[in-house]
Amino acid sequence: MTFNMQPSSLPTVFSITEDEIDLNDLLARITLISTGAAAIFTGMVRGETKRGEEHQTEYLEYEAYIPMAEEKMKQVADEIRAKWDAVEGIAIVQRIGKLYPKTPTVLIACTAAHRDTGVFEAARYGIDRLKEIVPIWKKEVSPSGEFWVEGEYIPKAGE
Amino acid sequence: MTFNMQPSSLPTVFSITEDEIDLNDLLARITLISTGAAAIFTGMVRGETKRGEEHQTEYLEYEAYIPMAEEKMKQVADEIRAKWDAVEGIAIVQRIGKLYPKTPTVLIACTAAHRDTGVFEAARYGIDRLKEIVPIWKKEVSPSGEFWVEGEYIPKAGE
Amino acid sequence: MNHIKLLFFATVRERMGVKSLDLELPAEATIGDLKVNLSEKYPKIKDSLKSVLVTINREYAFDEAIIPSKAEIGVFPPVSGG
Amino acid sequence: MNHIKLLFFATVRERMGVKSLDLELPAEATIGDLKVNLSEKYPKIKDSLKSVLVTINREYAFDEAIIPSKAEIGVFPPVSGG
Repeated sequence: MTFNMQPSSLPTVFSITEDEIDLNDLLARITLISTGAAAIFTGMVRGETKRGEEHQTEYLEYEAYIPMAEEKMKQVADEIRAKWDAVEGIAIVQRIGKLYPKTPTVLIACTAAHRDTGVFEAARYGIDRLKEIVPIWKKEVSPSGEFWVEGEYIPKAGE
Repeated sequence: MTFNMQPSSLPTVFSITEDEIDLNDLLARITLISTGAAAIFTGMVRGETKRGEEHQTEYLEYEAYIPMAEEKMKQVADEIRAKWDAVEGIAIVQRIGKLYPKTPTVLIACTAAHRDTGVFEAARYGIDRLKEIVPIWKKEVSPSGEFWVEGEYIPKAGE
Repeated sequence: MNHIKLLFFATVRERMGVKSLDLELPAEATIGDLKVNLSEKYPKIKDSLKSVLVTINREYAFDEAIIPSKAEIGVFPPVSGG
Repeated sequence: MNHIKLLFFATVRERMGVKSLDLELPAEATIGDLKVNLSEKYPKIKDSLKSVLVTINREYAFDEAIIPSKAEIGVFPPVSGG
Protein backbone atom coordinates (compact mmCIF):
# COMPACT_ATOMS: atom_id res chain seq x y z
CA MET A 1 0.00 0.00 0.00
CA THR A 2 1.35 3.41 -0.86
CA PHE A 3 0.44 6.43 1.17
CA ASN A 4 0.38 10.14 0.69
CA MET A 5 2.11 12.08 3.43
CA GLN A 6 1.79 15.79 4.02
CA PRO A 7 5.10 17.54 4.54
CA SER A 8 4.69 18.52 8.20
CA SER A 9 5.94 17.43 11.57
CA LEU A 10 2.42 16.10 12.23
CA PRO A 11 1.78 12.97 10.17
CA THR A 12 -1.24 12.89 7.87
CA VAL A 13 -1.70 9.63 5.99
CA PHE A 14 -4.43 9.37 3.37
CA SER A 15 -5.02 6.81 0.69
CA ILE A 16 -7.45 5.22 -1.72
CA THR A 17 -6.24 1.68 -2.10
CA GLU A 18 -7.18 -1.77 -3.33
CA ASP A 19 -5.04 -3.39 -0.63
CA GLU A 20 -6.08 -4.69 2.79
CA ILE A 21 -6.31 -2.04 5.48
CA ASP A 22 -3.54 -2.73 8.03
CA LEU A 23 -4.59 -1.13 11.32
CA ASN A 24 -1.28 -1.93 13.06
CA ASP A 25 0.72 -0.22 10.34
CA LEU A 26 -1.55 2.82 10.16
CA LEU A 27 -1.53 3.29 13.94
CA ALA A 28 2.28 3.13 13.94
CA ARG A 29 2.44 5.77 11.18
CA ILE A 30 0.49 8.31 13.25
CA THR A 31 2.01 7.51 16.65
CA LEU A 32 4.53 10.08 17.85
CA ILE A 33 6.71 10.31 20.95
CA SER A 34 4.09 12.78 22.26
CA THR A 35 0.93 10.73 21.59
CA GLY A 36 -0.69 8.50 24.21
CA ALA A 37 -4.18 8.00 22.76
CA ALA A 38 -5.66 6.93 19.43
CA ALA A 39 -9.31 6.83 18.39
CA ILE A 40 -9.89 4.70 15.34
CA PHE A 41 -13.05 4.16 13.34
CA THR A 42 -13.31 1.35 10.85
CA GLY A 43 -16.24 0.44 8.64
CA MET A 44 -16.76 -3.14 7.53
CA VAL A 45 -19.02 -4.68 4.88
CA ARG A 46 -22.26 -5.87 6.53
CA GLY A 47 -23.61 -9.15 5.14
CA GLU A 48 -26.95 -8.68 6.88
CA THR A 49 -28.63 -5.32 7.38
CA LYS A 50 -31.69 -4.91 9.61
CA ARG A 51 -32.16 -1.13 9.63
CA GLY A 52 -34.50 0.13 6.92
CA GLU A 53 -35.38 -2.60 4.48
CA GLU A 54 -33.90 -5.80 5.92
CA HIS A 55 -31.59 -7.35 3.37
CA GLN A 56 -28.49 -9.40 2.69
CA THR A 57 -25.37 -8.29 0.86
CA GLU A 58 -23.20 -10.55 -1.23
CA TYR A 59 -20.53 -7.91 -1.77
CA LEU A 60 -19.99 -4.18 -2.23
CA GLU A 61 -18.15 -2.74 -5.20
CA TYR A 62 -16.45 0.60 -4.53
CA GLU A 63 -15.17 3.14 -6.98
CA ALA A 64 -13.54 6.52 -6.43
CA TYR A 65 -12.50 9.65 -8.29
CA ILE A 66 -9.05 8.92 -6.90
CA PRO A 67 -7.07 12.17 -7.23
CA MET A 68 -9.99 14.29 -6.03
CA ALA A 69 -10.80 11.81 -3.24
CA GLU A 70 -7.26 12.07 -1.91
CA GLU A 71 -7.43 15.88 -2.04
CA LYS A 72 -10.73 15.81 -0.14
CA MET A 73 -9.26 13.41 2.45
CA LYS A 74 -6.51 15.94 3.03
CA GLN A 75 -9.20 18.61 3.38
CA VAL A 76 -11.02 16.48 5.99
CA ALA A 77 -7.74 16.16 7.91
CA ASP A 78 -7.26 19.95 7.74
CA GLU A 79 -10.81 20.48 9.02
CA ILE A 80 -10.13 18.08 11.93
CA ARG A 81 -6.98 19.97 12.88
CA ALA A 82 -8.83 23.31 12.69
CA LYS A 83 -11.50 22.01 15.10
CA TRP A 84 -9.34 19.97 17.51
CA ASP A 85 -5.89 21.43 17.85
CA ALA A 86 -4.83 18.63 20.22
CA VAL A 87 -5.03 16.12 17.36
CA GLU A 88 -1.51 15.17 16.21
CA GLY A 89 -1.57 12.29 13.70
CA ILE A 90 -4.41 11.57 11.27
CA ALA A 91 -4.94 8.58 8.96
CA ILE A 92 -7.76 8.34 6.43
CA VAL A 93 -7.92 5.28 4.18
CA GLN A 94 -10.65 3.99 1.87
CA ARG A 95 -10.33 0.59 0.29
CA ILE A 96 -12.00 0.23 -3.13
CA GLY A 97 -12.84 -2.68 -5.42
CA LYS A 98 -15.04 -5.70 -4.69
CA LEU A 99 -15.30 -6.20 -0.93
CA TYR A 100 -17.06 -9.04 0.83
CA PRO A 101 -18.88 -9.13 4.20
CA LYS A 102 -16.71 -8.63 7.31
CA THR A 103 -13.95 -6.86 5.32
CA PRO A 104 -12.78 -3.48 6.66
CA THR A 105 -13.47 -0.87 3.97
CA VAL A 106 -12.56 2.44 5.56
CA LEU A 107 -10.44 3.73 8.44
CA ILE A 108 -10.22 7.10 10.18
CA ALA A 109 -7.71 7.36 13.03
CA CYS A 110 -6.61 10.32 15.13
CA THR A 111 -3.88 10.45 17.77
CA ALA A 112 -3.38 12.94 20.61
CA ALA A 113 -1.47 13.18 23.88
CA HIS A 114 -4.51 12.19 25.97
CA ARG A 115 -7.94 10.66 25.40
CA ASP A 116 -9.95 13.62 26.75
CA THR A 117 -8.74 16.01 24.01
CA GLY A 118 -11.55 15.47 21.49
CA VAL A 119 -9.78 12.59 19.74
CA PHE A 120 -12.94 10.43 19.73
CA GLU A 121 -15.05 13.29 18.38
CA ALA A 122 -12.38 14.00 15.76
CA ALA A 123 -12.52 10.42 14.44
CA ARG A 124 -16.31 10.57 14.38
CA TYR A 125 -16.21 13.88 12.50
CA GLY A 126 -13.73 12.38 10.04
CA ILE A 127 -15.96 9.49 9.00
CA ASP A 128 -19.02 11.77 8.82
CA ARG A 129 -17.20 14.19 6.53
CA LEU A 130 -15.73 11.42 4.38
CA LYS A 131 -19.27 10.23 3.71
CA GLU A 132 -20.29 13.79 2.75
CA ILE A 133 -17.55 15.16 0.53
CA VAL A 134 -15.03 12.48 -0.52
CA PRO A 135 -15.96 11.22 -4.02
CA ILE A 136 -16.35 7.49 -3.46
CA TRP A 137 -19.39 5.37 -4.38
CA LYS A 138 -20.49 1.85 -3.67
CA LYS A 139 -22.75 -0.55 -5.49
CA GLU A 140 -24.41 -3.20 -3.40
CA VAL A 141 -24.78 -6.66 -4.89
CA SER A 142 -27.36 -8.85 -3.17
CA PRO A 143 -29.28 -12.05 -3.95
CA SER A 144 -32.16 -9.86 -5.19
CA GLY A 145 -30.07 -7.74 -7.56
CA GLU A 146 -27.69 -4.81 -7.49
CA PHE A 147 -28.14 -1.14 -6.75
CA TRP A 148 -25.99 1.90 -6.19
CA VAL A 149 -26.02 3.28 -2.66
CA GLU A 150 -26.67 7.01 -3.01
CA GLY A 151 -25.60 9.57 -0.46
CA GLU A 152 -27.82 12.49 0.52
CA TYR A 153 -25.33 15.27 1.10
CA ILE A 154 -25.02 18.15 -1.37
CA PRO A 155 -21.67 19.92 -0.84
CA LYS A 156 -21.85 23.67 -0.46
CA ALA A 157 -19.71 26.19 -2.34
CA GLY A 158 -16.11 25.95 -1.17
CA GLU A 159 -16.46 22.47 0.32
CA MET B 1 -1.72 -14.36 22.44
CA THR B 2 -4.47 -16.33 24.15
CA PHE B 3 -7.88 -14.84 24.64
CA ASN B 4 -10.82 -15.44 26.88
CA MET B 5 -14.10 -15.74 25.06
CA GLN B 6 -17.50 -15.55 26.68
CA PRO B 7 -19.85 -18.31 25.59
CA SER B 8 -22.41 -16.23 23.67
CA SER B 9 -23.33 -15.45 20.11
CA LEU B 10 -21.88 -11.96 20.70
CA PRO B 11 -18.08 -12.12 20.88
CA THR B 12 -16.36 -10.68 23.94
CA VAL B 13 -12.57 -10.91 23.85
CA PHE B 14 -10.60 -9.88 26.91
CA SER B 15 -7.00 -10.47 27.82
CA ILE B 16 -4.02 -9.43 29.91
CA THR B 17 -1.01 -10.28 27.79
CA GLU B 18 2.70 -9.74 27.37
CA ASP B 19 2.39 -10.02 23.59
CA GLU B 20 2.03 -7.26 21.02
CA ILE B 21 -1.51 -5.99 20.54
CA ASP B 22 -2.66 -6.99 17.05
CA LEU B 23 -5.44 -4.61 16.02
CA ASN B 24 -6.19 -6.46 12.77
CA ASP B 25 -6.69 -9.73 14.61
CA LEU B 26 -8.80 -8.19 17.37
CA LEU B 27 -11.04 -6.36 14.91
CA ALA B 28 -11.59 -9.60 12.98
CA ARG B 29 -12.54 -11.40 16.21
CA ILE B 30 -15.36 -8.97 16.96
CA THR B 31 -16.61 -8.48 13.39
CA LEU B 32 -19.85 -10.29 12.63
CA ILE B 33 -21.94 -10.60 9.48
CA SER B 34 -24.21 -7.97 11.06
CA THR B 35 -21.56 -5.37 12.03
CA GLY B 36 -20.61 -2.43 9.80
CA ALA B 37 -18.86 -0.12 12.29
CA ALA B 38 -16.06 -0.43 14.84
CA ALA B 39 -14.82 2.19 17.31
CA ILE B 40 -11.40 1.35 18.67
CA PHE B 41 -9.41 3.11 21.36
CA THR B 42 -5.74 2.36 21.85
CA GLY B 43 -3.35 3.83 24.40
CA MET B 44 0.35 4.11 23.60
CA VAL B 45 3.36 4.88 25.82
CA ARG B 46 4.17 8.60 25.61
CA GLY B 47 7.87 9.39 25.63
CA GLU B 48 7.25 13.10 26.21
CA THR B 49 4.42 14.43 28.37
CA LYS B 50 3.53 18.11 28.48
CA ARG B 51 0.37 18.15 30.60
CA GLY B 52 1.04 18.64 34.32
CA GLU B 53 4.72 18.45 35.11
CA GLU B 54 6.48 18.26 31.73
CA HIS B 55 8.65 15.14 31.64
CA GLN B 56 10.17 12.37 29.59
CA THR B 57 9.53 8.66 29.93
CA GLU B 58 12.10 5.97 29.23
CA TYR B 59 9.60 3.12 29.67
CA LEU B 60 6.54 2.04 31.61
CA GLU B 61 6.42 -1.20 33.55
CA TYR B 62 2.93 -2.66 33.93
CA GLU B 63 1.71 -5.28 36.34
CA ALA B 64 -1.75 -6.76 36.87
CA TYR B 65 -3.71 -8.93 39.27
CA ILE B 66 -4.37 -11.09 36.26
CA PRO B 67 -7.37 -13.29 37.16
CA MET B 68 -9.21 -10.41 38.81
CA ALA B 69 -8.30 -8.05 35.96
CA GLU B 70 -9.81 -10.42 33.42
CA GLU B 71 -12.99 -10.75 35.52
CA LYS B 72 -13.26 -6.96 35.74
CA MET B 73 -12.72 -6.64 31.98
CA LYS B 74 -15.65 -8.98 31.51
CA GLN B 75 -17.63 -6.78 33.90
CA VAL B 76 -16.74 -3.67 31.86
CA ALA B 77 -18.00 -5.48 28.74
CA ASP B 78 -21.24 -6.37 30.54
CA GLU B 79 -21.67 -2.74 31.61
CA ILE B 80 -21.15 -1.59 28.00
CA ARG B 81 -23.82 -4.00 26.76
CA ALA B 82 -26.23 -2.87 29.47
CA LYS B 83 -25.80 0.76 28.39
CA TRP B 84 -25.61 0.36 24.59
CA ASP B 85 -27.67 -2.57 23.42
CA ALA B 86 -26.61 -1.98 19.81
CA VAL B 87 -23.03 -2.99 20.66
CA GLU B 88 -22.31 -6.47 19.29
CA GLY B 89 -18.61 -7.41 19.66
CA ILE B 90 -16.30 -6.13 22.40
CA ALA B 91 -12.52 -6.54 22.78
CA ILE B 92 -10.58 -5.36 25.84
CA VAL B 93 -6.84 -6.05 25.97
CA GLN B 94 -4.12 -4.73 28.28
CA ARG B 95 -0.50 -5.45 27.53
CA ILE B 96 1.78 -5.74 30.58
CA GLY B 97 5.54 -5.86 31.17
CA LYS B 98 8.14 -3.29 30.21
CA LEU B 99 6.80 -1.10 27.38
CA TYR B 100 8.69 1.61 25.53
CA PRO B 101 7.47 4.88 23.97
CA LYS B 102 5.12 4.55 20.95
CA THR B 103 4.10 1.00 21.93
CA PRO B 104 0.34 0.31 22.11
CA THR B 105 -0.48 -0.75 25.69
CA VAL B 106 -4.24 -1.08 25.80
CA LEU B 107 -7.14 -1.57 23.38
CA ILE B 108 -10.90 -1.25 23.73
CA ALA B 109 -12.95 -1.97 20.62
CA CYS B 110 -16.70 -2.16 20.08
CA THR B 111 -18.59 -3.16 16.95
CA ALA B 112 -22.19 -2.42 15.94
CA ALA B 113 -24.33 -2.43 12.81
CA HIS B 114 -23.94 1.35 12.30
CA ARG B 115 -21.75 4.16 13.59
CA ASP B 116 -24.58 6.24 15.10
CA THR B 117 -25.50 3.58 17.66
CA GLY B 118 -23.31 4.73 20.54
CA VAL B 119 -20.33 2.65 19.48
CA PHE B 120 -17.89 5.58 19.93
CA GLU B 121 -19.29 6.40 23.37
CA ALA B 122 -19.12 2.71 24.30
CA ALA B 123 -15.39 2.54 23.50
CA ARG B 124 -14.79 5.74 25.46
CA TYR B 125 -16.74 4.34 28.42
CA GLY B 126 -14.71 1.13 28.23
CA ILE B 127 -11.32 2.83 28.56
CA ASP B 128 -12.63 5.10 31.33
CA ARG B 129 -13.94 2.12 33.30
CA LEU B 130 -10.78 0.08 32.72
CA LYS B 131 -8.80 2.89 34.31
CA GLU B 132 -11.20 2.89 37.29
CA ILE B 133 -11.79 -0.72 38.24
CA VAL B 134 -9.45 -3.12 36.42
CA PRO B 135 -6.51 -3.99 38.72
CA ILE B 136 -3.51 -2.95 36.62
CA TRP B 137 -0.70 -0.61 37.67
CA LYS B 138 2.16 1.08 35.91
CA LYS B 139 5.52 2.33 37.11
CA GLU B 140 7.07 5.12 35.08
CA VAL B 141 10.82 5.05 34.58
CA SER B 142 12.33 8.36 33.49
CA PRO B 143 15.78 9.94 33.36
CA SER B 144 15.01 11.55 36.74
CA GLY B 145 13.99 8.34 38.50
CA GLU B 146 11.03 6.02 38.78
CA PHE B 147 7.60 6.38 40.32
CA TRP B 148 4.34 4.50 40.41
CA VAL B 149 1.46 6.17 38.63
CA GLU B 150 -1.45 6.14 41.07
CA GLY B 151 -5.08 6.27 40.05
CA GLU B 152 -7.65 8.32 41.90
CA TYR B 153 -10.76 6.22 41.68
CA ILE B 154 -12.07 4.37 44.75
CA PRO B 155 -14.45 1.61 43.65
CA LYS B 156 -17.82 1.54 45.36
CA ALA B 157 -19.46 -1.51 46.92
CA GLY B 158 -20.47 -3.97 44.22
CA GLU B 159 -18.14 -2.53 41.56
CA MET C 1 -13.73 27.35 -27.99
CA ASN C 2 -12.82 25.73 -24.74
CA HIS C 3 -11.57 22.17 -24.57
CA ILE C 4 -12.58 20.26 -21.40
CA LYS C 5 -12.33 16.72 -20.07
CA LEU C 6 -15.42 15.14 -18.50
CA LEU C 7 -15.17 12.28 -15.96
CA PHE C 8 -18.23 10.21 -15.04
CA PHE C 9 -18.64 8.03 -11.96
CA ALA C 10 -21.08 5.51 -10.49
CA THR C 11 -24.62 5.69 -11.96
CA VAL C 12 -23.69 8.49 -14.36
CA ARG C 13 -20.78 6.44 -15.72
CA GLU C 14 -23.02 3.41 -16.13
CA ARG C 15 -25.71 5.40 -17.96
CA MET C 16 -23.16 7.12 -20.18
CA GLY C 17 -21.41 3.84 -20.90
CA VAL C 18 -18.03 5.61 -20.78
CA LYS C 19 -15.72 6.80 -18.02
CA SER C 20 -14.63 10.01 -19.70
CA LEU C 21 -15.31 12.27 -22.64
CA ASP C 22 -13.51 15.17 -24.31
CA LEU C 23 -15.73 18.09 -25.22
CA GLU C 24 -15.54 21.50 -26.88
CA LEU C 25 -17.55 24.24 -25.19
CA PRO C 26 -18.00 27.91 -26.03
CA ALA C 27 -15.67 30.16 -24.04
CA GLU C 28 -17.39 31.48 -20.90
CA ALA C 29 -19.76 28.48 -20.80
CA THR C 30 -21.06 27.70 -17.29
CA ILE C 31 -21.81 24.39 -15.57
CA GLY C 32 -25.47 25.16 -16.27
CA ASP C 33 -24.68 25.47 -20.00
CA LEU C 34 -22.75 22.20 -19.87
CA LYS C 35 -25.74 20.41 -18.33
CA VAL C 36 -28.03 21.67 -21.11
CA ASN C 37 -25.45 20.61 -23.70
CA LEU C 38 -25.14 17.10 -22.18
CA SER C 39 -28.93 16.72 -21.82
CA GLU C 40 -29.37 17.39 -25.49
CA LYS C 41 -26.55 15.16 -26.68
CA TYR C 42 -27.14 12.33 -24.18
CA PRO C 43 -30.86 12.12 -23.32
CA LYS C 44 -30.14 8.94 -21.31
CA ILE C 45 -28.54 11.01 -18.54
CA LYS C 46 -31.03 13.90 -18.64
CA ASP C 47 -32.78 12.73 -15.46
CA SER C 48 -29.49 12.05 -13.67
CA LEU C 49 -28.30 15.58 -14.40
CA LYS C 50 -31.03 17.03 -12.16
CA SER C 51 -29.38 15.61 -9.05
CA VAL C 52 -25.70 15.18 -9.95
CA LEU C 53 -22.77 16.84 -8.26
CA VAL C 54 -20.32 18.58 -10.57
CA THR C 55 -16.69 19.44 -9.93
CA ILE C 56 -14.29 21.77 -11.73
CA ASN C 57 -10.66 20.79 -11.32
CA ARG C 58 -11.55 18.60 -8.31
CA GLU C 59 -13.58 21.22 -6.43
CA TYR C 60 -17.36 21.19 -6.12
CA ALA C 61 -18.94 23.69 -8.50
CA PHE C 62 -22.45 25.00 -9.16
CA ASP C 63 -24.57 25.94 -12.17
CA GLU C 64 -23.42 29.55 -12.37
CA ALA C 65 -19.68 28.68 -12.31
CA ILE C 66 -17.79 29.54 -15.51
CA ILE C 67 -15.74 26.63 -16.79
CA PRO C 68 -12.07 27.55 -17.24
CA SER C 69 -10.03 26.43 -20.21
CA LYS C 70 -8.82 22.79 -20.19
CA ALA C 71 -10.88 22.08 -17.07
CA GLU C 72 -11.31 18.58 -15.65
CA ILE C 73 -15.04 18.28 -14.93
CA GLY C 74 -16.42 15.48 -12.70
CA VAL C 75 -20.10 14.49 -12.95
CA PHE C 76 -21.45 12.03 -10.37
CA PRO C 77 -24.24 11.28 -7.88
CA PRO C 78 -23.98 12.25 -4.20
CA VAL C 79 -21.10 10.30 -2.66
CA SER C 80 -21.57 7.11 -0.63
CA GLY C 81 -18.12 6.02 0.58
CA GLY C 82 -17.23 4.49 3.92
CA MET D 1 -9.11 -19.84 62.83
CA ASN D 2 -9.47 -18.78 59.23
CA HIS D 3 -6.70 -19.36 56.72
CA ILE D 4 -6.41 -16.67 54.03
CA LYS D 5 -4.08 -15.83 51.16
CA LEU D 6 -2.94 -12.22 50.74
CA LEU D 7 -1.77 -10.84 47.37
CA PHE D 8 0.12 -7.54 47.15
CA PHE D 9 0.57 -5.38 44.07
CA ALA D 10 2.45 -2.27 42.93
CA THR D 11 3.63 -0.01 45.79
CA VAL D 12 2.23 -2.34 48.46
CA ARG D 13 4.12 -5.30 46.98
CA GLU D 14 7.33 -3.26 46.82
CA ARG D 15 7.00 -2.11 50.45
CA MET D 16 6.14 -5.61 51.66
CA GLY D 17 9.00 -7.10 49.66
CA VAL D 18 6.80 -10.13 48.83
CA LYS D 19 4.03 -10.83 46.32
CA SER D 20 1.90 -12.96 48.63
CA LEU D 21 1.52 -14.12 52.19
CA ASP D 22 -0.50 -16.82 53.96
CA LEU D 23 -2.15 -15.69 57.15
CA GLU D 24 -4.33 -17.08 59.96
CA LEU D 25 -7.11 -14.78 61.12
CA PRO D 26 -9.77 -15.25 63.81
CA ALA D 27 -13.08 -16.46 62.39
CA GLU D 28 -15.43 -13.53 61.66
CA ALA D 29 -12.48 -11.13 61.26
CA THR D 30 -13.28 -8.16 58.99
CA ILE D 31 -11.15 -6.28 56.46
CA GLY D 32 -10.78 -3.59 59.15
CA ASP D 33 -9.40 -6.20 61.57
CA LEU D 34 -7.01 -7.43 58.86
CA LYS D 35 -5.68 -3.89 58.32
CA VAL D 36 -5.03 -3.50 62.06
CA ASN D 37 -3.30 -6.90 62.11
CA LEU D 38 -1.10 -6.00 59.11
CA SER D 39 -0.26 -2.52 60.48
CA GLU D 40 1.01 -4.12 63.67
CA LYS D 41 3.01 -6.89 62.00
CA TYR D 42 4.32 -4.80 59.07
CA PRO D 43 4.76 -1.17 60.18
CA LYS D 44 6.38 -0.41 56.80
CA ILE D 45 2.99 -0.59 55.08
CA LYS D 46 1.00 1.14 57.84
CA ASP D 47 0.78 4.41 55.85
CA SER D 48 -0.09 2.58 52.61
CA LEU D 49 -2.97 0.82 54.32
CA LYS D 50 -4.82 4.12 54.80
CA SER D 51 -5.39 4.46 51.07
CA VAL D 52 -5.25 0.90 49.69
CA LEU D 53 -8.01 -0.92 47.88
CA VAL D 54 -8.83 -4.38 49.23
CA THR D 55 -10.53 -7.25 47.45
CA ILE D 56 -12.09 -10.47 48.73
CA ASN D 57 -12.11 -13.24 46.18
CA ARG D 58 -11.52 -10.70 43.35
CA GLU D 59 -14.32 -8.32 44.32
CA TYR D 60 -13.76 -4.93 45.93
CA ALA D 61 -14.46 -5.06 49.68
CA PHE D 62 -14.64 -2.52 52.51
CA ASP D 63 -13.62 -2.36 56.15
CA GLU D 64 -16.83 -3.84 57.56
CA ALA D 65 -16.77 -6.92 55.27
CA ILE D 66 -16.30 -10.24 57.07
CA ILE D 67 -13.56 -12.35 55.50
CA PRO D 68 -14.78 -15.80 54.47
CA SER D 69 -12.73 -18.94 55.04
CA LYS D 70 -9.85 -19.54 52.59
CA ALA D 71 -10.40 -16.12 51.02
CA GLU D 72 -8.01 -14.65 48.47
CA ILE D 73 -7.41 -11.07 49.61
CA GLY D 74 -5.86 -8.46 47.30
CA VAL D 75 -4.21 -5.33 48.75
CA PHE D 76 -3.13 -2.59 46.33
CA PRO D 77 -3.18 1.13 45.52
CA PRO D 78 -5.84 2.68 43.27
CA VAL D 79 -5.45 1.21 39.80
CA SER D 80 -3.62 2.96 36.95
CA GLY D 81 -3.89 0.75 33.88
CA GLY D 82 -4.36 1.85 30.32
